[in-house]
Amino acid sequence: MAELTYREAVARGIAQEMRRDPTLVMLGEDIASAGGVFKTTVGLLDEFGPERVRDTPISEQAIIGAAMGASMTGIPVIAEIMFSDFLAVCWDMIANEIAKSRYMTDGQVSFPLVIRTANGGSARFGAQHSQSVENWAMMIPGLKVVAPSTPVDVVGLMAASIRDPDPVIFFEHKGLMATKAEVPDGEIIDELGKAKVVREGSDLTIAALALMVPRALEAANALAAEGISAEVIDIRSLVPLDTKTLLEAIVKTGRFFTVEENPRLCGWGAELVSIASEEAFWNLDGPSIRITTPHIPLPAAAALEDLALPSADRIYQTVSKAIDTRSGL
Amino acid sequence: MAELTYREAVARGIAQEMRRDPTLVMLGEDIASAGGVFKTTVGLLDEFGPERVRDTPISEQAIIGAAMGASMTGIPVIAEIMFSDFLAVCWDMIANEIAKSRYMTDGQVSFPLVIRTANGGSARFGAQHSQSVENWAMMIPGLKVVAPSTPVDVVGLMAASIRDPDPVIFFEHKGLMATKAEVPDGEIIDELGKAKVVREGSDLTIAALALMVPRALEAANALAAEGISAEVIDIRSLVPLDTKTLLEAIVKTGRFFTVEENPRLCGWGAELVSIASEEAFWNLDGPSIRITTPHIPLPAAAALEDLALPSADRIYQTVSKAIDTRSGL
Amino acid sequence: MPTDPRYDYALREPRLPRPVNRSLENADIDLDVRLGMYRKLHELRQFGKRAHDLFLQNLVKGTTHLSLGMEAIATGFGAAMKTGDYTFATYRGHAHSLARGMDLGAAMAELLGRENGVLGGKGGSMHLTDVSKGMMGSYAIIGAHLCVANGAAWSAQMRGTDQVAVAFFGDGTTNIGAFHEALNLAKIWRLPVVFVCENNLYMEYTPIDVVTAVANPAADRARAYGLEAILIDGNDPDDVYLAAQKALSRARSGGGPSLIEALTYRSGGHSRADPGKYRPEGEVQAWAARDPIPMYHDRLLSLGTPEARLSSIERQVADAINAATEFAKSGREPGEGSLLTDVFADGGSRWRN
Amino acid sequence: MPTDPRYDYALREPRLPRPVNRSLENADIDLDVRLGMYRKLHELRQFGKRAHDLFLQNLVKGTTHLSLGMEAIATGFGAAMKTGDYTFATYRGHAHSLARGMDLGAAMAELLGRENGVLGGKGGSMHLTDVSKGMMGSYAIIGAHLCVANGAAWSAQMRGTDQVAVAFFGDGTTNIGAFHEALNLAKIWRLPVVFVCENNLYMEYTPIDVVTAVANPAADRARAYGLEAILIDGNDPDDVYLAAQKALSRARSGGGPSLIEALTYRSGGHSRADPGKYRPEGEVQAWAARDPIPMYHDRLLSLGTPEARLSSIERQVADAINAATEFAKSGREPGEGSLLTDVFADGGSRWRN
Ligand SMILES: Cc1ncc(C[n+]2csc(CCOP(=O)(O)OP(=O)(O)O)c2C)c(N)n1
Ligand SMILES: Cc1ncc(C[n+]2csc(CCOP(=O)(O)OP(=O)(O)O)c2C)c(N)n1
Ligand SMILES: [Mg+2]
Ligand SMILES: [Mg+2]
Repeated sequence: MAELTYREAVARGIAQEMRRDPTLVMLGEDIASAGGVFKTTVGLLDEFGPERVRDTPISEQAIIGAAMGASMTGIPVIAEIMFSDFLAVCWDMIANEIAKSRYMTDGQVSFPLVIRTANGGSARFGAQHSQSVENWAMMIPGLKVVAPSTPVDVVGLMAASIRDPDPVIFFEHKGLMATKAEVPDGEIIDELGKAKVVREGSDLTIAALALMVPRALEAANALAAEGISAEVIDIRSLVPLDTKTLLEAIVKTGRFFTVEENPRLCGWGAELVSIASEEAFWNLDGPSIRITTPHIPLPAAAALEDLALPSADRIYQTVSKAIDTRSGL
Repeated sequence: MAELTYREAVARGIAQEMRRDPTLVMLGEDIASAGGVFKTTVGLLDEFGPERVRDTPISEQAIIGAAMGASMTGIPVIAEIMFSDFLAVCWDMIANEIAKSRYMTDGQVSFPLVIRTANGGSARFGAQHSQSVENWAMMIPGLKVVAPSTPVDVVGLMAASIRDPDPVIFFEHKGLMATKAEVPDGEIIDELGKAKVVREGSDLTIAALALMVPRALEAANALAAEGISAEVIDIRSLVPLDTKTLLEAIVKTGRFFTVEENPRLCGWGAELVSIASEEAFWNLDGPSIRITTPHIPLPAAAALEDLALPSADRIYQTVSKAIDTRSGL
Repeated sequence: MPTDPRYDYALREPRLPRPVNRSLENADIDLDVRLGMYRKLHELRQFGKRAHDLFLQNLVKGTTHLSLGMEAIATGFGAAMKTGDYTFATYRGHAHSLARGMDLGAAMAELLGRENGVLGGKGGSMHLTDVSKGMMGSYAIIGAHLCVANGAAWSAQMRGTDQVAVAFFGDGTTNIGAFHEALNLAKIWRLPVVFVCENNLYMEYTPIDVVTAVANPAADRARAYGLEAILIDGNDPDDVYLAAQKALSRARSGGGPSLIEALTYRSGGHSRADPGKYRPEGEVQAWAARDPIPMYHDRLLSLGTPEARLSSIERQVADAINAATEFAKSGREPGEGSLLTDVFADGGSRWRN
Repeated sequence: MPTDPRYDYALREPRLPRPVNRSLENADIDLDVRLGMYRKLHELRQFGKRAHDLFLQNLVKGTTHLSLGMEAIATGFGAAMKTGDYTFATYRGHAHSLARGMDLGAAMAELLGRENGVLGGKGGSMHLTDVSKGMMGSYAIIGAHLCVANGAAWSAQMRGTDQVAVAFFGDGTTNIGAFHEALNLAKIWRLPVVFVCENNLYMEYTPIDVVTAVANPAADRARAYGLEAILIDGNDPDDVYLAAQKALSRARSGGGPSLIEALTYRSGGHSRADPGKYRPEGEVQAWAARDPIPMYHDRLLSLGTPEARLSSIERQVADAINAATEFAKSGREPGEGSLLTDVFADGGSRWRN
């Protein structure tokens, strides 16, 4: 057992897998000698050497293309895209090539690769370095999508993503990098497609992801103080999606809330709410409500960014108002 | 009054606006001399000349960048991206630059530009030339998103999009190019953000877009034959979204269905259903149901593509089964 | 009507082919290799013509991009490449697929969207792939596959094999960003990859020089990546074969990437029923006179091959094409059974539990 | 620990600056212009240092990218550009913003995220923009703004003005696709645009030569776009000024684009608190000895300017920086009032009715 930060957990998860599989390689900008701009790859060059941990030019299409070509010919790859906003510069490679080629070729090729990227806001980096874009990836058939919220999950889901034979977009949250937790020694391997009930509750269900998980938990505590019992689910993996855990909770509690950091339109919260609305309609006791960043680019100033992202307080206020009004709780 | 095809309507709408505004220019691949690969820009080079109708290299980032830079300095622009799938190669320019720069600069710049693109399936072009990606655009704050289904709407919404001071992504559907309708003579100007009730009904509401509109109408006719009265709404504009028309219909009919051509996850149907679920919950008489392309890349073979895209028959079957089971209609 | 050749491309001066380089007759190429190339030229030509016929019969739906007139490039490279080497092609990939040995019937059936197609009908004309033959895919969005070819080359380098990746692409592709990124990375990592620009003078309907800052879109840019400028006659199988051999062996021996520009011309339109009206008078004819097939036929004759031997090859190819067509037509339409398969490596497409 | 200079960049040979070109002393540049540049150098330097201090005091949040040591480029171009010309910069855009006349206080307040910032706090350090001054934005994702600069130049061309667009970017930016697309389009459309590569030898923490196929990442690629290779001393305001004048007047007179590579060095880290440990021993020091400010100070002295005149400029700048800092600190934090404004041109962000 050792206390690890979220950022250290990234390197730990990668190192675990690079030790296991001597063919696994990494590439990205400033990941080798510098250990990554978020210091998530510190120590990997030293341990695994320059052939397996490679610095690249600022050529995101070339990075992802190299990952694609290598993985389809027998070399599993971890590619880093420094900020998730930059997925846009190589979106064709990801959405049109990697995601579709297995299907188009009737299963002739596989892409055992992980694209890791720093996602999300709260760092005051402004509109082009703060987006939550996990819904961009979720939209695209053929991609798996993972976004851990704790150091232990980072290690275990990193391992699961690397071992998965399909392309996984792995979102590391900038706002969680410095968070710490005890992480067990030895190999940790988690499973994709399993949500976690991080707080049991009976009155309502809140589904959250990444940085929104601690905020939802904080809101749930505040609600508990008023006698409202919220179940909080850390989704962890958007594709595959653990609809079973979600629907069970929704059926049990009768009310459903989602907390999304992405801007409102076509976020994963809409997908979850639409699933609830179709499959648990007769169990719902009131409207399902999405708490999201408004549909705006993210502002840079601390004061504005704090207003934009869902806060524990906003979650608390929204839920308690909704529960009050009409649910008949 | 003249009968026009959908593709001719595109050129007509553009020509109407280029006549009105002598500063308006166009650029794209093979749009000038060749009149576009979908023949949607035929005649424009002849009428407006090579300075205003420009062929470009295969450089989508340069195309969209040029549109951005010109529009922010006083020249309104229509840029063509040949297939909507290719938005992915210039997604950074669209999602990160054009969509965000007005907000980031506190309103210092505006982007009076239209990005036109051929969207959607049914042409047997395979996974990289058939996508419906209107949800990609809807996700991004700062973009307006339009997708007409008839020649008249093409002309009027094209004019409205060009006159709009904000960036509009204008989706022309490949599967509708050859469809014909009478189009009134003279200037036609429509309005963004207005859905159209294309069929009145009382039992349920079906919201559809582009190629799915005629299919929804066909399904509604089949339902009518069984005494089920479906209201059909052509959304036309995803941003701004006419939630008023949608919610009125949902409240009136008590049941809600969406027909999406995009693959299932995080489609605009999820957004609409989540709005219904939050704002019309107490008026819903049964589950809201999304009819979508499955979450797969589109196959090329005619037989497979026809299975993948929502058909009139699938819409009819899904609705009639849902209405049957439990709604208490 | 604009009558300015700058915009009305049909009014421009035609761009003419190079004359045949007679000295290639004496090149050090085995007769067997040459006869193999002759057969392949015919196979690619007959396949392309048949695909066109089937398109006009509405049996090939969607679209199809043929290499008629351009077959010498796929042929020369196909002959020079070794089993295990990787081919990455564009939507105009039929010739490259067949050059690596893709089954004619399975290829034809794919164009027809049949279950017995090489992709079960899922990919279609623009995505022919046969990994078992080293044909790593046909990519329909411009640029990407140059980057993917790098990856395959990198993989070969890491695995310590002597495989080489070859990416074929058009002149128009040299103006997209991915081209630039791919070339730079290949050079700095000294990857065993060969980039082959098939300069057929047009990006779809627009002459390449109208949209390109340099005269030779690939060769004039080689030095920007620390590479040698290589310009070859893409209508001469021997010239292609020799250039391919050189570049492949450089790559195999750790010498890194090459960029080759092969000048050629497509005798038909860009795709489907494009009549190619944007081409100036005389241009198509001039290039038809430099068609690789009669030229190579003459070369083989002048090297002493009997006419009978050549015509027997032609007949064999014609039979094979007919058989392939029958095989394709006999295939069933794919159905529900394959719609939802092979999105993911578990064989399915489930995104939820 | 790897001790191989190929991977442990701090172990490499340092890359040294060029010696001062003494002949530039005699260049035909007005003394007024030179004194203006001297003032601007100081302004940019003092602003950068103050921003750094405020960052360490946690008053600037997020990140900040300074141009310390690189000020001669913004200065030389700022002096040569005319009102109405367009500047497009990167996240490292403070110097370029001030060089075009952005208000010091409004710039500083933006770094502090205050309501009185030039962007009301919405954009932050990486997005400084002042359209009223021709400063058309700072772009934080590599590559895009070269394409956007083309658009502004195209617009000037269409409107028949003599405006020129200038895009500044780093050495690392030459390896991204958008660079390639922008240069090609600029050339074929003969756009009035100047591309200025500030080669400070590093892309973040990686030496540029490790990831680039040619020695001079911009100059060695100019010919791939039919352009002249231009390599200048980016630490010498006079050299920059002269190159800028030439490129601007070529653009204004319809001669089309230029690509200029200016050699320079950032004396600090890439951003925030980066200590720059990846730089070999002696390199920072060697470049410090070629710092543009003392060099230009000496040049002005040797041209006969009295020391008192120079020190009075320095004092004026120091006062202005202090005033700007006070102005910035006095600003309020922005609030709800501006959160939802100016997504769309109607001033709001409504996506529904
Ligand atoms: C990114 C992208 N933009 C545009 C297209 C549409 N398109 C298909 S082929 C083609 C022309 C390609 O020209 P070239 O590279 O010379 O190849 P050729 O077809 O001549 O073999 C274009 C523009 C595309 N497929 N991808
Ligand atoms: C597309 C993209 N990839 C990566 C980054 C992260 N990044 C920011 S600055 C930088 C280095 C840029 O180097 P250079 O172009 O030399 O400019 P400099 O910072 O030295 O001025 C990188 C990689 C980015 N902003 N955009
Ligand atoms: Mg071509
Ligand atoms: Mg640099």
